[in-house]
Amino acid sequence: MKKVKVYITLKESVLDPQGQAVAGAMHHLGYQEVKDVRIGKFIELEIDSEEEIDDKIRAICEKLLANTVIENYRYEIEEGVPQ
Amino acid sequence: MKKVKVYITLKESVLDPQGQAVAGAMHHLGYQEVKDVRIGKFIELEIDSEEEIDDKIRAICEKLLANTVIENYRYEIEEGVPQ
Amino acid sequence: MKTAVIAFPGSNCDSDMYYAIRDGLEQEVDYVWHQETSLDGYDAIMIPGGFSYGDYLRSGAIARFSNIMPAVIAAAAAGKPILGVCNGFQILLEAGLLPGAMLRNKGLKFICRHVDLEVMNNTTLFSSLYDKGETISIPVAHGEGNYYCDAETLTKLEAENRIVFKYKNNPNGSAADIAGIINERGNVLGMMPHPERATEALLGSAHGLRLFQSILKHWRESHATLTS
Amino acid sequence: MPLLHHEPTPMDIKEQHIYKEMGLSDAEYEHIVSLLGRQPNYTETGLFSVMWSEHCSYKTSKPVLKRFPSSGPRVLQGPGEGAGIVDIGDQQAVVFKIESHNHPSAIEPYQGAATGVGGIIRDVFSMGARPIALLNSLRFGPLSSARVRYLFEEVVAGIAGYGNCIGIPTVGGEVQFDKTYEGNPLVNAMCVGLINHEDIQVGRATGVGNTVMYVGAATGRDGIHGATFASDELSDASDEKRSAVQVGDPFMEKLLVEACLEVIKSDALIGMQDMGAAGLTSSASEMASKAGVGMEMDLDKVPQRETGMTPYEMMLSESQERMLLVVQKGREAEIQEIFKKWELHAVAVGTVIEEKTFRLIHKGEVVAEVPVDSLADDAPVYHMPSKEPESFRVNGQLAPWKPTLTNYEEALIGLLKEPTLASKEWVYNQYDSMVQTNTAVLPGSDAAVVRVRGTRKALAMTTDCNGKYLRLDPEVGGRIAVAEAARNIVSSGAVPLAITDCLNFGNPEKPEAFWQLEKAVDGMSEACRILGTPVISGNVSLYNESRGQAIDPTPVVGMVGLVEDIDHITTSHFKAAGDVVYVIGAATEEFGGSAIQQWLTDDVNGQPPQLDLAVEVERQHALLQAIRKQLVMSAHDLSDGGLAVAVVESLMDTGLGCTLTLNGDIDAELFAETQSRFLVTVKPDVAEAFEDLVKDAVKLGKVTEEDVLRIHDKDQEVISVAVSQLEEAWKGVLPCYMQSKTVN
Ligand SMILES: Nc1ncnc2c1ncn2[C@@H]1O[C@H](COP(=O)(O)OP(=O)(O)O)[C@@H](O)[C@H]1O
Ligand SMILES: [Mg+2]
Repeated sequence: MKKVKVYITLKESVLDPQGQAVAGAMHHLGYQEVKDVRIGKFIELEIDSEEEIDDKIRAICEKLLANTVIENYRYEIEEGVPQ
Repeated sequence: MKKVKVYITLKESVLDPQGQAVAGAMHHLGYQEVKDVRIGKFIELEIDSEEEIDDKIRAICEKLLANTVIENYRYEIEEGVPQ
Repeated sequence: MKTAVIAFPGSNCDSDMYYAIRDGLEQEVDYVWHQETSLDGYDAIMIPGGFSYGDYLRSGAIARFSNIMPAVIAAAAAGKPILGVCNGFQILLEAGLLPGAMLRNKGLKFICRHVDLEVMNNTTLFSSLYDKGETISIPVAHGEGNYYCDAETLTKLEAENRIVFKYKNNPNGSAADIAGIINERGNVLGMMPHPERATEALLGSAHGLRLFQSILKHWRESHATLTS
Repeated sequence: MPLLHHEPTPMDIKEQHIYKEMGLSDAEYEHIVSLLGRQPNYTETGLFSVMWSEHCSYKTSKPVLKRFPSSGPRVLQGPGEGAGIVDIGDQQAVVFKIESHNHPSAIEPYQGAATGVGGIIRDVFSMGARPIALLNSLRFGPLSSARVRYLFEEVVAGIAGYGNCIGIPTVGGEVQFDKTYEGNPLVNAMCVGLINHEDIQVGRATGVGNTVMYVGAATGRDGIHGATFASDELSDASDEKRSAVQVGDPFMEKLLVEACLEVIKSDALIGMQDMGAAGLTSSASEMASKAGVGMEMDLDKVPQRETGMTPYEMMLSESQERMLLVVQKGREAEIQEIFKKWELHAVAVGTVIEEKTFRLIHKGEVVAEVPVDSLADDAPVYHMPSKEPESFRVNGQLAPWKPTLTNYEEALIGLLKEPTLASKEWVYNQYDSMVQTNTAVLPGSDAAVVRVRGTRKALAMTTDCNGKYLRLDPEVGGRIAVAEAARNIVSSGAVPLAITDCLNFGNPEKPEAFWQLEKAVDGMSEACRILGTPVISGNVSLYNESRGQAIDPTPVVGMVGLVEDIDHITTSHFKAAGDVVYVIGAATEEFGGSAIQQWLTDDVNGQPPQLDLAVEVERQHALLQAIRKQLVMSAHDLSDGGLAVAVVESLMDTGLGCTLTLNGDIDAELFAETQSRFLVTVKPDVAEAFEDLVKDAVKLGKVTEEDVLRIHDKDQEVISVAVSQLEEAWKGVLPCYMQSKTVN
């Protein structure tokens, strides 16, 4: 069993209305020093497989988890999750 | 300028309908080996400050980014982001 | 004309589409459950709005893998009219039948109200009964209708006259005020506003009915040439 | 009976008064012991604690609720089931109920509100009805507070998130802002459904040997509070596991609605009930008790989301989107087949037994065994002491308050900018109010109107309550709440059918609070009797207090009316220049509890407006007749802010103006909240016919093309203002408060 962490972020060229709103709110709260907030997704999953795990995860990301028209993804595999 | 990465996850016992639906879709796609999908947020921001940076980030997380009734958060500060 | 309305788990405008065609257009219509694999015998295909799979992850992201989707893609390739409304539009984008993607509304809120649209192209099979430049009132109801595409795609859409409807007062931040676009071949239309909600005066507008009537007219004409 | 090693023993429960932490009193505990003939174990104590809670047993409100009239010629199902049912002819009926989710919404506003909507929808489709509309009634503190803005934003988002996704239009509601709700917001949700008589379901577990099935979301530890474990099991980690907030999954519920509505067509189904507040415990024990049978459940079969769940946790869990079904033995597979289409599993978890016992089995052992009626029927009933508050007497003796106004225009604009009176577009534009394509009158008029597809009929619906009137006089205020709802229904062209109510009050153990409850119910009951609108369902939310201070008594009335022909549908907006403007009923100098008093003094006092129910009925009948004769172009009831505010509301989004002349006391004519009044426009050629029919109608002036509101006090102009300016003031308020992202 491996634990996989997937990070999905909006491409830089794509406007992030939610991030902008949060940045605005931070400024409003007095945190002027915060710049450039971008909001993405953090997906954790467990996968019960050893073989071709990178291929599988890449396929899952490209087909399902990320929309590559607007999003980038990267992932990390954590070894040795106890069963 | 420091780059901060914030990870927001649903507390363990809180239902994650989104994660469930995504897990279902993965199974439908033929990835039966995927278990237990949990979907959270991944937020990147830049902060132009050196002082009390932890306090600031914690405050921002608790007030704005995370809903601490149902979510946990953690963050990482990356040093030396070039200006 | 026989129409299929595809229903996914979480579709919720499927019956609205069904009634618009049955009662408004007075044509034959069936629901087709997402687990079916064939669309044989249908002359037009509607992908209705709603929250397929709860809109979890991204709207339309999961529905696009349904068993019925290969048949939809085949029907598109065969030149059959395919209309995707709201979530249906999002599914068409996710499936790659139309270019671009949807972002959250600029104001970050779900918006439900009547909006004015401008008919940009009345030469499509979906819009022939409108006048070019005409303003029509059709409701929107969405949280992710902020259409995005890269600059190249946008130029192409504009050059090829593939923007069928634009918002007069952009409610969601969509690129170039886009409310609806068509594929290159002209038989797949995706739009965020809901024409099926505007087919009777009792509901505030009947402007959407002409869209369905345009499809019927096209079918009758092509049917006539086929049988003559 | 076996013990789970970490749970308190029956002796611990008794000696350490653990039952108290679960909300049972000493006397109640003793009563349980005598019913069982032994000390209850931990799970059993839990079963009693939820079933004997106010929420399930209505132990303090029951004697009061009995005062409501609840029957009538059209009533097919009164209070007592998931929702009430009223006949609308042609073998069709309307099903509706309102419910509060105040406390969950105060803790986690998005999920609290969302699951409130989910819960009320289940109440309606568990009767076999298709849900066709949602409404909500909200109360918050003043918007100047950041916390309040956060609550407001998230509650609205939660309602939208659930209702929009599931595809039931949210067609109406109300929002008020007042200091009294600052620490204790109110979130009440109402659902309306449509049913054919033959499909009416009852939550009964008849037929010994039949199978009990569980459908929907798996059970987690959601909403298990209070009952702290007196054991070393309780660490920080388990703290995180317990008292988890309930999270709604509208997608799951959408599947459940469709599947359950398909299942009711099968004669293999015997009964169905949603798992509401007390989850499995209440649904199972109530279904058995009502059918005069018992039930045995094997908890190992209950679908579980988390590992190591105890019987106590499973039985008390408030996980959402779950239903319990009783089906004919041997026909389980047919039922499962239907659910499978919707990607849901129906799991057999128990059996109907002859012995009137509620028996739970876990890991092969009996973990709870109690007489089934003891849970559902033997809860104590309390007749609480009641006492008229001193403040009521004092307030009643105050000399009537009157405003001193010099600038009427300023006062009018000031009122329009009060969040309670301002446009609620910011709210209802976030709701999908049109899905199902039956909404003939969208939010923004007096009542929403939803057409009954395939017929000429439509249903009008509204929620109303002005807590300020009840603060001053709960009986009069209760009467007004019902009458105001009826006025909204009638203005829309419908005949009022029945009401549902949500009694939001303070701590009933305080005699003054209980007095308010009694008086309000008396007032409501009287109005219901005279207006012919029985109470067919409802909900009680007590203990709405913060820092010892109770909210204003707020018995929200949800009313549904029948539009006999869609041609009768009428909205509050003016239609055309040249139409004659009338007000039905004269103003009197009644300002107690009014919006103008609140605006000028930041408080209310004195007597609320009086209500003569005979006059009310007469005027409602006359107006409805005029509407049915197609004499009326627009109709709008006068409520908060009086005539002046009503006129502005009728002008909004029309591009029209009007010129009116008032001949009575100008302050009262403009701003008094005298009851039983309507603003009506009529085509000039039928003015005479209208006047003949509606005796109390007074001609005020005309609708004009120029978008200016002009009001004359006799021959002197007191208001002359561009309608666009009024519109900007009225519509700008909520967006302005809410423009910045709110902070939790
Ligand atoms: N929370 C809400 N949800 C949906 N609609 C609402 C809400 N609050 C107000 N509205 C709508 O706004 C309009 C005005 O509401 P209100 O001023 O309470 O009406 P009235 O005074 O006639 O009862 C109504 O159509 C009402 O349904
Ligand atoms: Mg009204």
